[in-house]
Amino acid sequence: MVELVKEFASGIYNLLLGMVTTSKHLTRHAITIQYPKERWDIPARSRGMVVLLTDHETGKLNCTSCLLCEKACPSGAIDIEVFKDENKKRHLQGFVVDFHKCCLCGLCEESCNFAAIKMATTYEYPEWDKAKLIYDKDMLAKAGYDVPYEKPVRKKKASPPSKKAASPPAEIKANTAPTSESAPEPAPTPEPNAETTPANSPEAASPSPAPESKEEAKPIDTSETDKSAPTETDNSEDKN
Amino acid sequence: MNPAELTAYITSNFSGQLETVENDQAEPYFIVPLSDLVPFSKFIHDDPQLELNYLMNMAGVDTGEQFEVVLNPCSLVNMQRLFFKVVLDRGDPKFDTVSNLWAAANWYEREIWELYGFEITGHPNLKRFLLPDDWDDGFPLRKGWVGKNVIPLPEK
Amino acid sequence: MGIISKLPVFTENLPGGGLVTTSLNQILTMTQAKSLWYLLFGTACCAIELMATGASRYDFDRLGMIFRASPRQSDLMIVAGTVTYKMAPIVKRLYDQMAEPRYVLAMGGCAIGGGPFYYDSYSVLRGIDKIIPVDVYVPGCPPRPEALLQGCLEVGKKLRTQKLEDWSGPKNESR
Amino acid sequence: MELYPIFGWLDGLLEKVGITGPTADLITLVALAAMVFGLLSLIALFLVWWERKISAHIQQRFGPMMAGWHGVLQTVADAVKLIQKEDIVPTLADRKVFFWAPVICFVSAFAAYIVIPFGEGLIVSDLNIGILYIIAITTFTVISLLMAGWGSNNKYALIGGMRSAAQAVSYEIPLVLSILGVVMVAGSMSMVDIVESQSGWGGFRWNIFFQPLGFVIYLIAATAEANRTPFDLPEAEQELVAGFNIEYSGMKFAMFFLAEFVNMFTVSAIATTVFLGGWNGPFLPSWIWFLGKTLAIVFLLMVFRWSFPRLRVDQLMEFAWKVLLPLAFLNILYVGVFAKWLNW
Amino acid sequence: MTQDLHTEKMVINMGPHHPSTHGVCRLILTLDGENVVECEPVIGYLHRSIEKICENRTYAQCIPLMDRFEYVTSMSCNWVFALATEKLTDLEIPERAEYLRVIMTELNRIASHLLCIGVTGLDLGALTPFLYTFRERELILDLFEMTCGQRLTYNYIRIGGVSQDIPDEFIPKCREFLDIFDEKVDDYEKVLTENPIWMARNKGIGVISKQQVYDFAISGPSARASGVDFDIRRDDPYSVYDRFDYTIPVFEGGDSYDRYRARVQEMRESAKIIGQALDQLPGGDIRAKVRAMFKPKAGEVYSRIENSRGEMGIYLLSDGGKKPVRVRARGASYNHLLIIPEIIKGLKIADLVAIFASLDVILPEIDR
Repeated sequence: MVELVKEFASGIYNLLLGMVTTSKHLTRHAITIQYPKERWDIPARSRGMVVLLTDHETGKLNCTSCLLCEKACPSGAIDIEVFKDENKKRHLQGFVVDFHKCCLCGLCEESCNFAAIKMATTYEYPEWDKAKLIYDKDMLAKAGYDVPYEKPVRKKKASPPSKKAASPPAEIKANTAPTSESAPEPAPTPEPNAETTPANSPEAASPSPAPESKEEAKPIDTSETDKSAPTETDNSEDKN
Repeated sequence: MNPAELTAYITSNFSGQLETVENDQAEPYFIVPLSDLVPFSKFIHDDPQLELNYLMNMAGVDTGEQFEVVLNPCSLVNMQRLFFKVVLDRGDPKFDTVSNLWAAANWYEREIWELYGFEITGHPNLKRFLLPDDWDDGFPLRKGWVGKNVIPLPEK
Repeated sequence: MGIISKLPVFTENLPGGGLVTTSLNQILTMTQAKSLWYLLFGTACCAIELMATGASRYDFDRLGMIFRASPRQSDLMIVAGTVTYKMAPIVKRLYDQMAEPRYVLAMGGCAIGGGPFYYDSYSVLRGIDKIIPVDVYVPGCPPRPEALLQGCLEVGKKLRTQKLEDWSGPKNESR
Repeated sequence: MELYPIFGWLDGLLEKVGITGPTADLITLVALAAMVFGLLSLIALFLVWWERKISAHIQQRFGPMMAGWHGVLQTVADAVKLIQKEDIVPTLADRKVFFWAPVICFVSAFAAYIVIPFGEGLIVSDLNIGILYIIAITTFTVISLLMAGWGSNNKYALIGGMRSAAQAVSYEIPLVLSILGVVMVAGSMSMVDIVESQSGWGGFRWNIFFQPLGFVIYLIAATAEANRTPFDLPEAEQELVAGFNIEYSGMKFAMFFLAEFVNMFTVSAIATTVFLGGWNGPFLPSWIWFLGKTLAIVFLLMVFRWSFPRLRVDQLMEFAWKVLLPLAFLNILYVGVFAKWLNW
Repeated sequence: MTQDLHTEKMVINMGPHHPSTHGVCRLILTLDGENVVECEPVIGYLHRSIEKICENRTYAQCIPLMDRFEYVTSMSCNWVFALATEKLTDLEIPERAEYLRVIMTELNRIASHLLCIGVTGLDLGALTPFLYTFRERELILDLFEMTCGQRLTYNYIRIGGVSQDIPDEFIPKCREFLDIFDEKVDDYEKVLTENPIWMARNKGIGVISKQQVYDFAISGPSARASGVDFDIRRDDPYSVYDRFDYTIPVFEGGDSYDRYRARVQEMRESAKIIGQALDQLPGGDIRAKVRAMFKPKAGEVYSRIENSRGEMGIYLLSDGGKKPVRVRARGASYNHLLIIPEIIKGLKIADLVAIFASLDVILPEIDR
């Protein structure tokens, strides 16, 4: 009997405790973000969309059509069309990212050695029409026009006007040895670069964490490259 | 018992033929003849020294050359692990059920039956459960299988 | 359709009926947009984000969206996640069971076009638009809750472009 | 029929126009019914919004924000939208039963308001069996739920309907018994008499102070009657998808939905009338007291809903028959003894 | 006369679209009134053929797919696959990476348990705890997004390490979270644990005996609630788990209530582990040197880790090429769903919901 009463009393007490706990929250402030009006600070690393980056100096895409991202993509969402001219130079003809298939894993960004493809934080791109979710080169470039990025350290700025100068170093080829057929042909000989060689060793050229630390890399970038780099970072900061 | 002792214990105490495979994993590895699957399972399940009473995993394998069934029992009493497999006849893949020893094997075997098409004698409930009921497109996990609905990843 | 759909036919014949119809149309579509009850239906990863969107931080209720477990009472079907061939007939049936006007939002890559399972998969339906009409596609894998909210607002926008007269509910027999 | 000020005013108006006699009575009645209906619809709309707001704030979110100021028009939008929705009748449903279920539910929910005194003199009809009438009429809801469950030809709906019938039958008894204690004290079944028996003491001679046990029993049983968590088994979303209303869409669903909230208001209003002294209270106008008390009970029911898990169906029955019923009898015994002794 | 009175048995399809089947599972129930006479699960509505797809992907590409193998604890999925390949390769994992893996996986374990407890509440009709648990879950997801850019499918733990180092603000934010977390768990417990309705709904429901744990290969909190003291983190150690001081909660009842309590306890323990890991977090590399086209040695391995539901394992067969020959993913829910027909007999539908929720059955793990 005593047990029963005790149990009953503790039951009532705990029911009340639950009600008090919930009622207490009535007075607390809501944690809701009122989405269209307020926006959440999206972390810089957030992966929302694949974009192509543009070099603001030259107005051209950073992409060298090395096809690494296409190979890295686990869902086959990237489709690159390359046109080889008579000098066996590679020109980017088409670049399609199919957001029907893209799983936003970020492997394409990691595989890229030229800061050409990036996961932007954009997340609002719903469409009424399914076909519009297949982004072609221009759309991707437009989406990525304002996206800040830092050039990979290894990139030599010797000849800024020509993007082809910074063609893939030979190490990349070694990297993708099994399918070297499609590996890019370095048109001009890559300039040997003292500080970049370690970073370019076959092992580290794979998705390497080093260029990921976005904010820190910027100053290094500007200090190591010559006159062209500061303007570029300025550019990208202006846009933001 | 460490893996070496365990291997020794099992080979000395089990009457059938066992093939021990050397590998650098921390667990003994056996290839059991197909006919000895159930006796061996029974032995390791019931032996008081082993008591491998917990079937972690059971998988059908098609290596391209041969069909195998891999079993990974483990003991929750003395925390030992074992890795053993049987090689099936490629022409007539068939093995006896172990689901009366480890109840967990029930679904593992059902899945193997469904996705690999290995025949399992004595299984209590062989019914399709992963694929659609009206599936008539073969056994998808076999190597070289090409299904009607599959679009292969373009070679890049 | 309820009785309301017959109203425009009636008002059109009145003097100044065009104006009445237009404003009526506006009011009715606005109420629809403000009260999109969604079907609690998730299959895969996106379902977790769908739940997160319903939770405190993003709060579907703010937009007037509450979940209904029964398709009869829901206006918006958020297909959250992968749809397999085994699941496809059920998705179709759920859509058929919904009452007009009904809208479909495809959430995430898998629902839009198969996502990472497009290639090499023997069991994934490549896009739910093969079985049901889709109004808005929200890409992402899974989309952020904000993206989903944006998609729902987009559904609201889309349905406001519709005319009352257009809503002649298909008489589907398989209900 | 006692004519309250509002009746008099209407009658006067009609006399001026030149309508007298039975026609005038009829018009008055219809007008009154429309008023009650309008008021209740307003209240129901408000309650839906309020519930959503309270649940939201308990859960640290905002609730409806987009329709009107802080979403006050949300329920209106919902209602208008529901009217637009297609009205589906499942092919294999029992059409007549399917059609009448929401109507009966809706009507019975509203019919109870004939005898509820919203304030001093604000009652449609002061029946001398008022409380009995309410109990009888609210029970119709159960029939409608059972009809909905049967008529839908859906197994989940059927289970929901059966559950609701079993539940209502079980909880009706403690509910009536707890009210009986008050009736014994008041010596009348008329709602006005019950309220008036609690006047005095500066407006604080409420039954809850004399019969706290009765009040608790009533509250629990009323929660069950109104199908609210922790007793919302008929439409247990997680077990039965949506319970009895699983096949209903559009306006019919709106009827069920509104009736649910009207029912909640009804049980709270009865609790106010019977236990909290109705319109009695100092200083403020009577209807404010009544509404305030009722909304307080509604608030309590809402906090219940958002705090507690749901009982299982057999536990629900056990609780009704093994706990509530003996307690209700105990309460009657106590009231009988003390009423005689203290001569309340 | 009374012999003639009998009720008709009703066959009811619970799912695939049902709010409390946690995904797309269909249970064919034979009911006698409200009592479940028979229950037959039908799965496969989410069978996405991940195993087949993995056979056509490189090892690095398998990891995003593994995210989707069990999306509630994607970190564990990433890890168990990485662990399997590492076992075949003899990679030396940097210590910092190991610690980061532990931190992330334990955070993910908390997130998963929060989901489970919230959903259990939801299934039993208590809606508010669900919202509370999701509130805290969002904080964890913030940490994840800050680190690896995604909220649910992380692709963070890679072969040989982790993909990115944590940002600077991670550690203070994580500590902030850990500081408030205990108090928040108290909140849920106030609403649920001792609540008489909660106890009535969960106590003595779905009792799994010790023998059944062995037979059906039940693992994780569900096994520990049945008195089997088994935790892979301790009994089959991997990574740096031996460096932390934590207890493994074991309960004897084996019912839904104990499973719930085990999870609550485990969340607190996980929080402890994260605290210690943050204290001990060493500097250094976060990733071993791995070739872009990673090729493990030929061989086969079964590796397993403890995720929030129990044992998660990967059987991996490699022929030394760049693609795996066979990947079999084993999830704990597979066995947990298998046991439901055994323990549900004679109980009510409402109990089925409680058991389903308390075993934390998640369908992708079963269907893959």
